[in-house]
Amino acid sequence: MRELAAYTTSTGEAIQFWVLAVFAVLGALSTILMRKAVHSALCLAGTMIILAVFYLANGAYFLGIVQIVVYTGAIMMLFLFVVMLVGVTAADSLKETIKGQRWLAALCGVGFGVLLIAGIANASLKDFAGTGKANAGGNVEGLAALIFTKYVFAFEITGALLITAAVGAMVLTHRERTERAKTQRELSEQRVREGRHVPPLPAPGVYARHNAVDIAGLLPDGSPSELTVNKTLRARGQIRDVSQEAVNDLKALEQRSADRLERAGTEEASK
Amino acid sequence: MSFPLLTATAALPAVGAVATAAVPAAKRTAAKWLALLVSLATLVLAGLVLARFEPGGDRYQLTESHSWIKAFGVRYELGVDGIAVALLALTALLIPFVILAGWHDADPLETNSSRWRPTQGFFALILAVEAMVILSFEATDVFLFYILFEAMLIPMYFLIGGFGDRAHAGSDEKAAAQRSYAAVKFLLYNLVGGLIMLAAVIGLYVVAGNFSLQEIAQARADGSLSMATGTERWLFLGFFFAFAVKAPLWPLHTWLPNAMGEATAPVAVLITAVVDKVGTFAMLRFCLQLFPGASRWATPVIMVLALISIVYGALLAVGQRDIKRLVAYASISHFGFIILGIFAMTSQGQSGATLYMVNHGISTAALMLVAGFLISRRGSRLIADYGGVQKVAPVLAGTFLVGGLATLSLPGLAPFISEFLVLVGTFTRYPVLGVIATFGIVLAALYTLVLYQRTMTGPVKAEVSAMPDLKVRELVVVAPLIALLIFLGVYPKPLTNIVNPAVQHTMSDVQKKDPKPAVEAAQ
Amino acid sequence: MQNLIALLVAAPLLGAAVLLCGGRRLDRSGHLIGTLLAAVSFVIGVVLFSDLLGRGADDRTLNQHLFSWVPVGGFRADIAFQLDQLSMTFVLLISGVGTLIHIYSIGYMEHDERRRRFFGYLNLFLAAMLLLVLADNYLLLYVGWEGVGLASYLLIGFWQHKPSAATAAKKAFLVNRVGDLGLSIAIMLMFTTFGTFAFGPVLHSVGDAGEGRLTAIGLMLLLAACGKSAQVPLQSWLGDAMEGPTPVSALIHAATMVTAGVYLITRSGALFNAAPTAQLAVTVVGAVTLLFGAIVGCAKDDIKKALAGSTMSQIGYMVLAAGLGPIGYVFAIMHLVTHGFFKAGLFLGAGSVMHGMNDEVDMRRYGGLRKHMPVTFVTFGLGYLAIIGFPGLSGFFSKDKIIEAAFAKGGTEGWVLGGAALLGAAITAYYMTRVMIMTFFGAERWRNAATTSPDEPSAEPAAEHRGEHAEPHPHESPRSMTIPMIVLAFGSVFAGAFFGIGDRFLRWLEPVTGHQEGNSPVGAATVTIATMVLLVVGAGIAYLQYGRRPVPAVAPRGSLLTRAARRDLLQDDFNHVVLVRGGEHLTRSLVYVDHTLVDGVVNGTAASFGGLSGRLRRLQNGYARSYAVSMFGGAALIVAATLLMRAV
Amino acid sequence: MNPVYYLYLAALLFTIGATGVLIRRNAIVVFMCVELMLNACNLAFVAFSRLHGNLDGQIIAFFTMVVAAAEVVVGLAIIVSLFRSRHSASVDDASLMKL
Repeated sequence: MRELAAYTTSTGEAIQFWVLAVFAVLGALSTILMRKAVHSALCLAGTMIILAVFYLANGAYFLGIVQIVVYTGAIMMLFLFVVMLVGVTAADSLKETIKGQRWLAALCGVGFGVLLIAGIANASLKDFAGTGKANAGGNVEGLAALIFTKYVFAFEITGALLITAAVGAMVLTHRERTERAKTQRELSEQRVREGRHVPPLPAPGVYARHNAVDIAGLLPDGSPSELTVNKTLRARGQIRDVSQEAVNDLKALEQRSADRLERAGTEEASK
Repeated sequence: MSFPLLTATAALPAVGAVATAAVPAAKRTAAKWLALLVSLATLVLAGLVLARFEPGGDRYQLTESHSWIKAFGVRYELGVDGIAVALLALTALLIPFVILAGWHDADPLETNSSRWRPTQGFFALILAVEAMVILSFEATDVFLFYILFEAMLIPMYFLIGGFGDRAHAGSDEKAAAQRSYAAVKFLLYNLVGGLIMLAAVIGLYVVAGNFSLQEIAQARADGSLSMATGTERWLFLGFFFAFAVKAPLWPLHTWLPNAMGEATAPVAVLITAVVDKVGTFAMLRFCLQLFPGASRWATPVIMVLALISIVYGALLAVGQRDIKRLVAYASISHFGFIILGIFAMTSQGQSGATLYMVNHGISTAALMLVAGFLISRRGSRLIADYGGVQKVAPVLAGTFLVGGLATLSLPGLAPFISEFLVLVGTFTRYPVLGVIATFGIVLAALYTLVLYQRTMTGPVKAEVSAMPDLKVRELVVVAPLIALLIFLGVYPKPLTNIVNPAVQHTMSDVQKKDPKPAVEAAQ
Repeated sequence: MQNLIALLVAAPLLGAAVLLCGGRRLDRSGHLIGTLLAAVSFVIGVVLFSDLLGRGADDRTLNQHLFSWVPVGGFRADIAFQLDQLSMTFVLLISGVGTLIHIYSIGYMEHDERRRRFFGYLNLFLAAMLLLVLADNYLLLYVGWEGVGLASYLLIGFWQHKPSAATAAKKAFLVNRVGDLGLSIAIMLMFTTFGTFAFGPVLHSVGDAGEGRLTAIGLMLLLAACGKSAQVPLQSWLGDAMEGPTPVSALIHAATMVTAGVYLITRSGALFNAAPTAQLAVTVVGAVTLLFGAIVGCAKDDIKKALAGSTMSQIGYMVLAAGLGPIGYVFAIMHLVTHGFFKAGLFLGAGSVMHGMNDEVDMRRYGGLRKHMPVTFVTFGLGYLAIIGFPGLSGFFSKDKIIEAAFAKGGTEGWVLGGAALLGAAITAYYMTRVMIMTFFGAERWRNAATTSPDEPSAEPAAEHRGEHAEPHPHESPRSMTIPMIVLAFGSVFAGAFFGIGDRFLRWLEPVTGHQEGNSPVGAATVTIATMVLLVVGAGIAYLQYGRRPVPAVAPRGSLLTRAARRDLLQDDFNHVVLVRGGEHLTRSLVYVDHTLVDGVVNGTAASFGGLSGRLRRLQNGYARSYAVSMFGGAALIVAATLLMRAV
Repeated sequence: MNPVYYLYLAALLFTIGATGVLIRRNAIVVFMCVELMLNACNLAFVAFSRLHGNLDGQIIAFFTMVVAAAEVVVGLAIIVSLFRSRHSASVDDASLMKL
């Protein structure tokens, strides 16, 4: 492995690169194209893992591990967490609202990419000094030496930055409760006062075939009632309504039972 | 390193402004007195400057120089020549009168307003303007001057927009609207000029490599710094435009009547007698010194414009129905004279122009302040609303008449000398222009006397029949000004002694000599 | 001794300052202070005069240099005085007559609550006028010149509550300003020509300058003289100036100020001598004016305006004489002095009459007053005889000389000018006789003062006061008024003889003005006789018109000329139509232009900028992502730039 | 093969990320795209460290990660509070420069 990242690049690495690079790009693309944040997050995580592999391949073993642990492990999970908080399946439409934004974005993106690649292309990077010598004393040790000597101040400052970030996050998200929580009694009184739906909300899923909480109960005329579904689900637009055929075979069922009753009645009459 | 007198002269009012602004809302009178005392102290300092200044001595005296922005070679450089000293003295002299005249202009209308503190603001702003104007007269660093030139717009803007006449033709909302229009107009005009000047300032830096007026002028004089003709002309135009807006020169004058019409009389005096002088002063100090060639090149056009200003301003003054606007247009005509004198490039013309700046300051102050007193009594700016005041308030009418006579530059009063010098200076080089300009004196007589006749004489109008005569405070404001007008009219030597050497320097900058009389030329 | 000169000016100036700034506490004593200081300056004048007489004829010039006034480059104006025979003559005339008129005013203005102010103005006038004649350079003269203009402005408009007075005052000042235009241009021309404008240097180095320049200067000076001395075409203000109190008319608009023009021309004699064209112009103006004034004088029914017309024409004589050059200067000044006496006397008489007639000025409402105010009658009569040039009285000597000189000009000019002068003499006799008869003889038309006044523009002041008293009670004026009249009467009787006989005046002035005998084509005797004849004719016609027939209380419509003359020969109408109306339209349109065009252009640009910024503002839609796009684009550009740089 | 291809890949990912930032409205996704860009940079750094044969590149990448972590923490906190206040995580809803 150490040799692998050394002065030359083996065909193995080449194959690895070409295979994984494709996936990395696909992951990136799907990150920005998936409609649901969760999927984006997962795709991104995938890309990151691939990147971690590339780090390793480039002899940055420490970074590779850190990439997996910190990024994929911590940061992406944090993302997912927030996504859940905001709503897992809440898919935002990819329809562009700002006029011309998408075209401009595409234009800039393409142009920028072309420029970068062109820049790299006309840079003379034929021969390269591998990380062999640098990693001679072990990659982690090498990094450690640098961090605690050359970059020590930067390191310290970064620590300070992390602390600040943590505190900042707390400050931003933490809400001080200004007034004591309302008791149930007060709440009910308030409801009455506001004349909002005084009795408890109707229960969902009132039919034997599905008693799931995400099924709206039907009003007497057979139309589904939003009220019966839990607020969060409503917010996420996750109400599965009673599909029409369900209503139809309900009718069919009644029909059949009615027929049977009828037939029974006639048999009685024939006897 | 002696005592930095110039800095002190400018710093004192600045500090005073802060102090005045800091006076608690309840202590209005205290703020007024504080402002007055500060301005008087400034006057004393200005007197010191005047005393320490030797007319025969170096061109720039009492110089101070400290490094400020090393990267661009910007220095905090002060120094005064005769012209600057004269104008500095004028400014320091006028401000106390302005403050005294505006004593009640900024009293809040409703007394119970505890948080709203217009009075402090008013006087603080006046002092701020004084500080900046004085410093701009002293600055010999182009960049420093530019900053002040622009910065003084801010307090002026608030003074114009924030404090209008109590007494107003038309409803209050309408008045307020007109006022803010005037203020914005003032600001925009001067800002545009300032921006163009900024470009020129940067250009100058690119060409010259530093901002020090003395160094650049020196280098220009001994030829070590040569500009391409085109460059010089562009830079000159950049500077001149800004100054012409401030001065104001036709056709860039239209902001002045609005500003002076809407502002209270003391503020109007501040505009025309103090702030605008910076423009004409800067023409003398910067345009002519830094770009002599371009100045000579542009002279014909500028002379014609100045001529137009003279006649045009006078004619419009005749046509005005509003006392303050009338004075404003008269001022435009007078600024025409000043610019005419500056660019006549004769020692008479330029000395005359400098004297003119001082005298016009005093005379307009006298006329405008008295007009302000008049307006504050009747509550209208329209000439038609007055009549027969002379019978009711003879002293007011008398002072008004003297102010008017000064405006039409009656011999024996200070403005006559300056105006005649300008005319002679112009005539010696451009006879035709000189003659045309002379017609200005007839028009001046026309608008002044028409104003006096319509307001002061004739049968007493009912509205003015109960008009009180000048109060002590107002007399204290007007009397010294009139005395000064008469004194300088009879014995202007102190002023000319200071001004002449400076003018000689300028003349040598532009490499011009007075034309010889025909008789000597013939021999 | 020469240090006294300044005091001549200083005394009345002090008086003016004290009286005008003194405030009400001086109301009691004001008139006394004023009179006293006027007298002081007269006394000083006499002292200096005796000193001059004591000297030889050639060093009768005193100079006093107070301080350098405006020194700028080659431009040097000093506050310096020069007292020579010419100035001396004026000093005595001004301060003498001035003092008398101060005394007269004590009585005349007794009932005016603003008397203190009046005397302050009078003193101011004296100071300015003395400064005018004592200055030793043109700029200082200019100060005095405008100073008297100011004083006359203040005095004409003294009764400011009368709109007519205020207007007249303004008009006077403005017309004078036009004249001053000439003076200041003349001074500039002198400066560019000689490099100085002090009398001495200029007049000595006249020889070095080209005639063109000199002519220009001369014409400009003439313009100035026209303004101040009410010569055609700038004479229109004098008639209206009669709105002022009568003493003012007597002092300023008869005796002293209006003669300043003559002084100016005489003082610049050397210059005019070198510019014949200018001289010719002067003579023409003089001749035209003397006829113009005379004709106007014939038509006026307002006694003061009639006298004003005669003043105009008398000054026309002086200007004519001054224009004749060395042969005329002395007589111009001589006539000036004598005219100062009798015209002042006449005006004071008129004032006294008005005083007795409740400020009635319309001669058609006078008549038969000789019984009621004998002193006035006598003094006025003597003045009358003097002005028409009755043999032996002062007018005779001075005017006669001028007519002779006019003929002596020689050539057709001589004949024309002389003829004009003669004709003028005849008309003078006519209108003065008319005034005399209408005022003091004939029926007492004021007895039944009920009929309306003739509708004549010059009659408003009368109209103002009419109706206050149904019928006036003519009475002799108080002594303070009569004494000056008597003194002036003496002057008008004997001054001429005193000056003329033995050429005293000639010898006195000659060193300054120079003199040469003209060779008249017609002998002096002929001229005198001709004058006499015409005089009798003119007086006779007047007698036939007004003495024999009763004077109608309402002016008859009269011939075209008469009507024109009543309206100052349409001068005012011309001014009104051309200058006033035109000016108004011009200013109006300019105001409009300033609002729409000049302002509009700028506002237009401002508006267009506003529109542009309005468009640009759309870019700032607040969407973070569109900002991000621009950032990203910028980044791309930067990359491109760097790449390009490295490529290059 | 030459490690310079890693650079091409990095450039590609970076561009994709940037484009994503521009076209996505969901703040969280936008954030992910930012992360993607950061990672692309990291990859470039690592590749460079290999090219130059010293570890400084990796150090920088390391710091980048740390800073990225901090940034994500704060950013997500902001998003959460934003969501609380207006029940949406769309960046376009925050177009008024105020909450």
